Amino acid sequence: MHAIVGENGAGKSTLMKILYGMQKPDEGTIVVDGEKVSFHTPGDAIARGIGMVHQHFMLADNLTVLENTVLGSEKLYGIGDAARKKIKEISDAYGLGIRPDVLVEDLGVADRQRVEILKVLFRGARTLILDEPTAVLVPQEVDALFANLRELKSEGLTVIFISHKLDEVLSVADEITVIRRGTTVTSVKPADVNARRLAELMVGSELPSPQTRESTVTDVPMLTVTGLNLAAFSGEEEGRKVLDDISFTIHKGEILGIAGVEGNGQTELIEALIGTRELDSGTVVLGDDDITAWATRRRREGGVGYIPEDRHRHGLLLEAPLWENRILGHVGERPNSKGPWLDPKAARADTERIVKEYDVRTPGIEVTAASLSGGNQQKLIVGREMSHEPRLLIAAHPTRGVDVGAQAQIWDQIREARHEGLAVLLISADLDELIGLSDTIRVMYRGRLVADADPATVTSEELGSAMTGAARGHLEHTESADDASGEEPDASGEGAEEER
Amino acid sequence: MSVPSTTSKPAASQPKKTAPSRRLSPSMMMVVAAAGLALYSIVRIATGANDISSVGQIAAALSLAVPIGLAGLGGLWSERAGVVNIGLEGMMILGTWFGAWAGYQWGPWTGVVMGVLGGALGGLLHAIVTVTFGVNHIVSGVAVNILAAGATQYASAIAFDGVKGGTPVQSPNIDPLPSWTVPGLAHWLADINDRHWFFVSDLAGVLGGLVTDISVLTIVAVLLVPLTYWVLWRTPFGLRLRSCGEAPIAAETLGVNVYKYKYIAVIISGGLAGLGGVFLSEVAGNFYREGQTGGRGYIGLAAMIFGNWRPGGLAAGAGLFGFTDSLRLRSNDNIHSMLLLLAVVLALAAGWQLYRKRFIHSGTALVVAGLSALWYYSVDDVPSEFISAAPYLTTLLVLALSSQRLRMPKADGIPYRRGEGK
Amino acid sequence: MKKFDKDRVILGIAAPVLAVVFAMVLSSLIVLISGKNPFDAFRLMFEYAQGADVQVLILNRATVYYIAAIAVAIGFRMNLFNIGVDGQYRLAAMLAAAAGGAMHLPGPLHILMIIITAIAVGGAWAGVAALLKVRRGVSEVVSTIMLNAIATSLIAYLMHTDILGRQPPGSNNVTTTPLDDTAWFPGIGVDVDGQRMEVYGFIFVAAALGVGFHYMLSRTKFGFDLRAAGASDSAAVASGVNTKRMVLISMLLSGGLAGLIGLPQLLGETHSYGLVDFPAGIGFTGIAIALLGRNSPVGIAFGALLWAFLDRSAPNLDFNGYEKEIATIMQGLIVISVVVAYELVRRYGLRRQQQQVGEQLAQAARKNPEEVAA
Amino acid sequence: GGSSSSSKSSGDKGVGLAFDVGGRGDNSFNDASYAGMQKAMDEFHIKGKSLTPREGESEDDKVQRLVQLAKEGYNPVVGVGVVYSGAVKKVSQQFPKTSFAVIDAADNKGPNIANLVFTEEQSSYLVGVAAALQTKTNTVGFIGGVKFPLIQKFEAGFVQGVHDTNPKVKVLVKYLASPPNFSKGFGDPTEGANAAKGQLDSKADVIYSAAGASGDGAIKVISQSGKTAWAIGVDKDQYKQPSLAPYKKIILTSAMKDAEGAVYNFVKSVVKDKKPQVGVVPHSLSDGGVDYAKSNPTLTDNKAAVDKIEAAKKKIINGEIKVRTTP
Ligand SMILES: Nc1ncnc2c1ncn2[C@@H]1O[C@H](COP(=O)(O)OP(=O)(O)OP(=O)(O)O)[C@@H](O)[C@H]1O
Ligand SMILES: Nc1ncnc2c1ncn2[C@@H]1O[C@H](COP(=O)(O)OP(=O)(O)OP(=O)(O)O)[C@@H](O)[C@H]1O
Ligand SMILES: [Mg+2]
Ligand SMILES: [Mg+2]
Repeated sequence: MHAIVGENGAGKSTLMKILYGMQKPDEGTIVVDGEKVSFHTPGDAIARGIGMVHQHFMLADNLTVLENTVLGSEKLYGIGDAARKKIKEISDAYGLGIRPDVLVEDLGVADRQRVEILKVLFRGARTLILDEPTAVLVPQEVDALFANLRELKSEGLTVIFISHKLDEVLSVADEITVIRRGTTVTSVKPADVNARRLAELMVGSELPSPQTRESTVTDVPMLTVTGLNLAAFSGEEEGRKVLDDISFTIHKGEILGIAGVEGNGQTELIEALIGTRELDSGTVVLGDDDITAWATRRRREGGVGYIPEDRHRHGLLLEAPLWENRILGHVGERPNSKGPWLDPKAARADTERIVKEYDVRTPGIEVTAASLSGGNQQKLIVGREMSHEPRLLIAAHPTRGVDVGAQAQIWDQIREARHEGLAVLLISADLDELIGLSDTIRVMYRGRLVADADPATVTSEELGSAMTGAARGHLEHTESADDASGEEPDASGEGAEEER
Repeated sequence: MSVPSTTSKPAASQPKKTAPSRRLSPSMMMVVAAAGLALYSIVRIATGANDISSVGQIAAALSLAVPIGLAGLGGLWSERAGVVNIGLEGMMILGTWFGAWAGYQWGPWTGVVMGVLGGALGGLLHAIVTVTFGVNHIVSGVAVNILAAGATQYASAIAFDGVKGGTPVQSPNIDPLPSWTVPGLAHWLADINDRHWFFVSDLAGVLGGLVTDISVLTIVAVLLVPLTYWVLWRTPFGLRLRSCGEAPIAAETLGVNVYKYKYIAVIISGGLAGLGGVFLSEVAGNFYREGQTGGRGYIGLAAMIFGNWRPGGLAAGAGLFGFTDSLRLRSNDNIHSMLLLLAVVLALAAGWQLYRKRFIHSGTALVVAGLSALWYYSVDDVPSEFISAAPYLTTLLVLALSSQRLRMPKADGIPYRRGEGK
Repeated sequence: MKKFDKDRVILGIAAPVLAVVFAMVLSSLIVLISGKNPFDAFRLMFEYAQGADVQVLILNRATVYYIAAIAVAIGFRMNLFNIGVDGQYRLAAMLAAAAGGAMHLPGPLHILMIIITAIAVGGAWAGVAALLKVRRGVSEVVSTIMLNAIATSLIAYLMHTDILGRQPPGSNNVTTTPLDDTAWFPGIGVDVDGQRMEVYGFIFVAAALGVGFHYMLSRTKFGFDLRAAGASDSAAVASGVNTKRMVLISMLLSGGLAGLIGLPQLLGETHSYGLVDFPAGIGFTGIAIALLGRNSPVGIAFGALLWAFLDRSAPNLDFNGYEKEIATIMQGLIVISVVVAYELVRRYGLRRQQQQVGEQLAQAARKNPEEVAA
Repeated sequence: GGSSSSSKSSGDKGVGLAFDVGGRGDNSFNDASYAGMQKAMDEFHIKGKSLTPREGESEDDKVQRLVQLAKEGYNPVVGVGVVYSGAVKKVSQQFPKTSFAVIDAADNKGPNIANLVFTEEQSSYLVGVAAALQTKTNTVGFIGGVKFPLIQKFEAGFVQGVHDTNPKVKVLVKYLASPPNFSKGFGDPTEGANAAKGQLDSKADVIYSAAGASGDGAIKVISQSGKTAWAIGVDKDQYKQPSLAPYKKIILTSAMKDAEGAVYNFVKSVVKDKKPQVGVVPHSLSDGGVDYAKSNPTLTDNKAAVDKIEAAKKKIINGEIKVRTTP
């Protein structure tokens, strides 16, 4: 099991795509089983027994799991019952719990991740490439995944895997290669390094020092949410409650972290708060204003900042220049407009300021958002949202896919604003981020807030068990849960992870 | 009454993917169809417009639905592979022209082949522009329409002018393709239909229309609907093709040659639209005539969207359009009697909405029902202009009344480039 | 940064020019098939267009096309495909003509009333499609195709002589009541061989619409929202754009503008709507021109002029024994090749920009670590 | 397509002809006008030029076409069809020395405009008589291509002819399209075929279609229906039309309109007689401008019928019967 680590944009995915035949190298050789090969398409790589799980899901939502799995390899078992049988077989063998005939769009992220792995196994791959497979998983799921991988390894398969979570890398890899700006820096054994050293190898300089925690929480409520209810209106689960009686309060200067496996209502909660989804019932009060009936525009201009979970879909106009992206979402506010008119000049000037202050690495503000790397896009968004003195910031996965350096910057900015009385709703799959940043943590499961925890004491594993529905109420820290091997902390849990 | 139900069999057997909650079992569907036919029959008897379920009406509906359905199928193939095809009209024009050009010289079957190839040529052009060059699909389609119209007019002046029976805008006559009437049965059904009994005659009319004077191309076209369903949803080839319309980058990572499938799909799309064109110039008429397609390519596209990008649905859309179109063309009384049908259907709908406690919907339906009943009783003749508009109004009405949850292929219309997936 | 922009401008101009040349080469081949001389064909078209009278005709035609394409472009800018411009303008022109014929008002007011009627009718007809889309989820492609046909029927019905139509004695046409000359839109007189010809005064209205469209898009909050909704629906929604409202407004705008398409002819030339001879199909041409001009007011202006030129010089081909369809074929080829050329240039530009961004960042990064280390 | 040679300029170039939509090859009155022009060209040894429009064009396109002809020295210039009405009026003022004619419109006054009009209602009346005499089912049909006043004249005359002959006969009337859908109304055989089929199924056994090439579809369907049913052609003697040869047996008669003669006479008046026709130039039964066709033996062998039609014809000519022009 070989791990590859490196900064954002270091070239990890690119390297893997080359190994998988999706991109062509300018020069160099690839040797598989002692034989020199050259791949023109992924098909060639598949034929050589290479399989890849991509950083972003490569699934067709409107096709079934079965269809997604057999696609491209129909010759193996056809597209009918034989294939279905084979899928069941693999699924049972590795405990993947796959249901072949559901539409992929009805699956949660963890299930999708398993489908991706299934796709590879179905093709009988001998070499597995996993590009950041754990970014969206909770600790228990990560552990389950690694257990599967170890089993595969024991059967003689080769696994290459990429992750930004260095602890993970250290715990499972047999060897680690560090790359930086497209070249190999070094290869090390996990036993010879620790996480800090590894990070320094990646970044090429020292890491920022860990934060000091000081509470800025006041007792002035900024956001008060009472009794939010929302039922799914379409799809397989029509009528199921996706938000079930959600109530909470965020005070000025407080960061409320919400933990939860993706698909448990966080997205809907955000949508409800920014007003793109109409509630069945419940009220949302911001400061002294009841904003339940406000339209999105009014809410955003009334002091709700928003860092969306999917920046490409919700945060940016990729084909538009940076300065227009700076206007997005704040078109009615200074300096972007005066009355009904835009003020491009002022907007440009202010974009320059954001670029400088937030260290957005770009040669200018006329380039399109698409030409920035993800991390820099994220910094632009953070800068934009912070520029309008929000009273409430909704930050969803603010550092997802962002490298260590940029991550620290974004955290600093959030903390700084909190200091000045900002209330933050933080939603993140990165439990360390959640624990490190939040003043209070609540756990969301199946549309309900099922548990709360004190970030000062709680561990990721404890949170993880609540996120899978295994624990409820106030999570008290217990020493036994510190065991990093990842046993389920609460043996009486319902094993809800497999249930859907 | 439902012509749709006669041509949309595949819809019944589609897997539980779309609209999961409202699948009807086959026997339920039969019951619903029978109830519809009974209602229709009552209206027929009440209005005395016996033509509305006559053998001729059904046969005409079928033949008017065929070119639209073929164009729609063409659209389906293309859009299932992710290429929006507004160029169907142009491909259809190419079909009429090439079909006639080859047909009058070398016989109707050569005409069919050449017409399909002509349409496919239009498809190829569309594929080159959209797939290879990644241009906006609508631009390309519009250009195909312009080019096809210009090129065929130009070619007619060269190829047909001066030929015996031909003119610069019209080809010489083409020999007919074979068509059949099922002996005995057709006659017997027509006979029952002529008795104008309740229900039985209407059923006989429907069945009779399907066995009377059926052109070989009609049979081909009808078979192409389930065939398309089978190929696209039941074969590896179809799976790959659809994956290109849903998630081309994912397909690429699994070794699917997305370009190839898009090309194939768009070329087949053109071929199908071309076949629709051939139907016009060889079956519906017996020569090519400038402007003969009359916008049927666009209607085909509309039928496909109406049918939610599914073969059964599009057959229903084409059937509905063909049905009202033939009602309109055959007799003015037909449309007049439809006013009563509309009133009855809306009254029923109003009752249903009342039952579901949607009072505003119910009220609206009731008012419209009243108005159309009033209209029916106050005039003997609907102005001919409204008769001309009937198929379009009906389509719009059906769409407005049935709630639409359109589900187009996810990557439909989005330019795809190999190797640019992240 | 400046440098890219200059390159972009050069590429932006070179691309369509090369594409037009390419289209001409292809058309030449097609002319050759019929055994005629393509150069003669082009010469005939260009020579003919030298005439002042033909130039007036080209401008007039371009005016109409320009309005049509702008109407279509508004929809396209937010990913709405308004195929219904054709029906919208015919219905609007007919009702505006009827209303104008019934009114007797002083000059500018009369014209104003007619314009308002046309905008209202065009907008209302497009509004039907918009409502169906917003309320019932009906695709605007389908509904506008249907509404075009329904408009045709409605016009024919309303033009019954006992409703709004009248049949001049001896004529086989049906028209609306001719407009008083207070409603005649003054044109710009041009003297052609002692004969007075008029450039539609509406050309100024069209130009104003273009400028308005440009400012609306680039300088207003509304325009920004419109573009955002067109560029990314999801991002627009998150930014607070109410897409349903946007669909409604842009469809109404598109239809309202469509309502103006028939007015240059109506107010500047025919002064009544003729059932048989009022021009049809301009909406479809508008789609092609909007796409050719890439939905930008300036691009559309060039597109409209080019299209009008081809339209107006085609008769000279016919006159000299060439097939006039050559012009139609050229129009199709030009659309394809211009758009392909733009796409190639765009892709090239994007790649270059990314590379430049990458290089500049890499340079910056190379300097940085040294500073840190120091 | 252009026609004949384009001679060098100077003086009179010959006849200029601007077609209606559909242009040459419509097997209908564009072709007939063209034939008239050809005849004049041959006879008077002059040249000529014909130009074709596009569908949906606007008035200034027509103006442009006429101007081009007049400017290049063509004289006379003929606009074929109602649509040239306004254009001819404008251009005639611009070229006072050129003689203009417009076919099918009578509302243009001017010292150099001839309005060549036809009393289609009269010929339609006569074929109506024929239809009423031929029907066994007492039901006949009329199919109009596009509903506008010109075609409604055909309907009016036909219906009157039928009812004057036998009031018990029912006339089914069907229009295929509304303006501006001329290509659908006049150029779509599918439309004509289905309309005819519908009328046949409603028991009509004589169907008169005034629908251009759409009518060809009707004729084909009638001939293939397996019933004893008849078609009545329009504009020229469709019994003799080559493209309809396979079906000619069932083409009972046709309501003819001598556009050929009208154009020829007009050109003659300008070129030969040097006394150009101006004002309204009617072509009616009395001068053979319109008539019914006597080619099909089924009709001509039926002496009684022919006599009755001829009697009606006389009455119309001498004014005893006034044929309506609107339904
Ligand atoms: N073909 C290329 N040549 C040179 N530079 C390129 C090329 N393509 C992209 N770049 C540059 O690479 C940078 C990052 O692009 P990309 O978004 O792919 O990064 P990433 O690895 O996803 O980063 P992140 O982890 O922050 O999301 C950009 O600055 C872009 O301009
Ligand atoms: N052919 C190329 N030439 C130059 N640069 C390229 C080329 N292909 C990709 N790049 C750039 O190289 C960088 C490497 O991106 P890659 O996606 O491999 O990063 P990564 O290490 O996977 O980062 P992340 O952690 O964000 O996933 C990106 O900035 C990308 O835009
Ligand atoms: Mg990566
Ligand atoms: Mg990345």
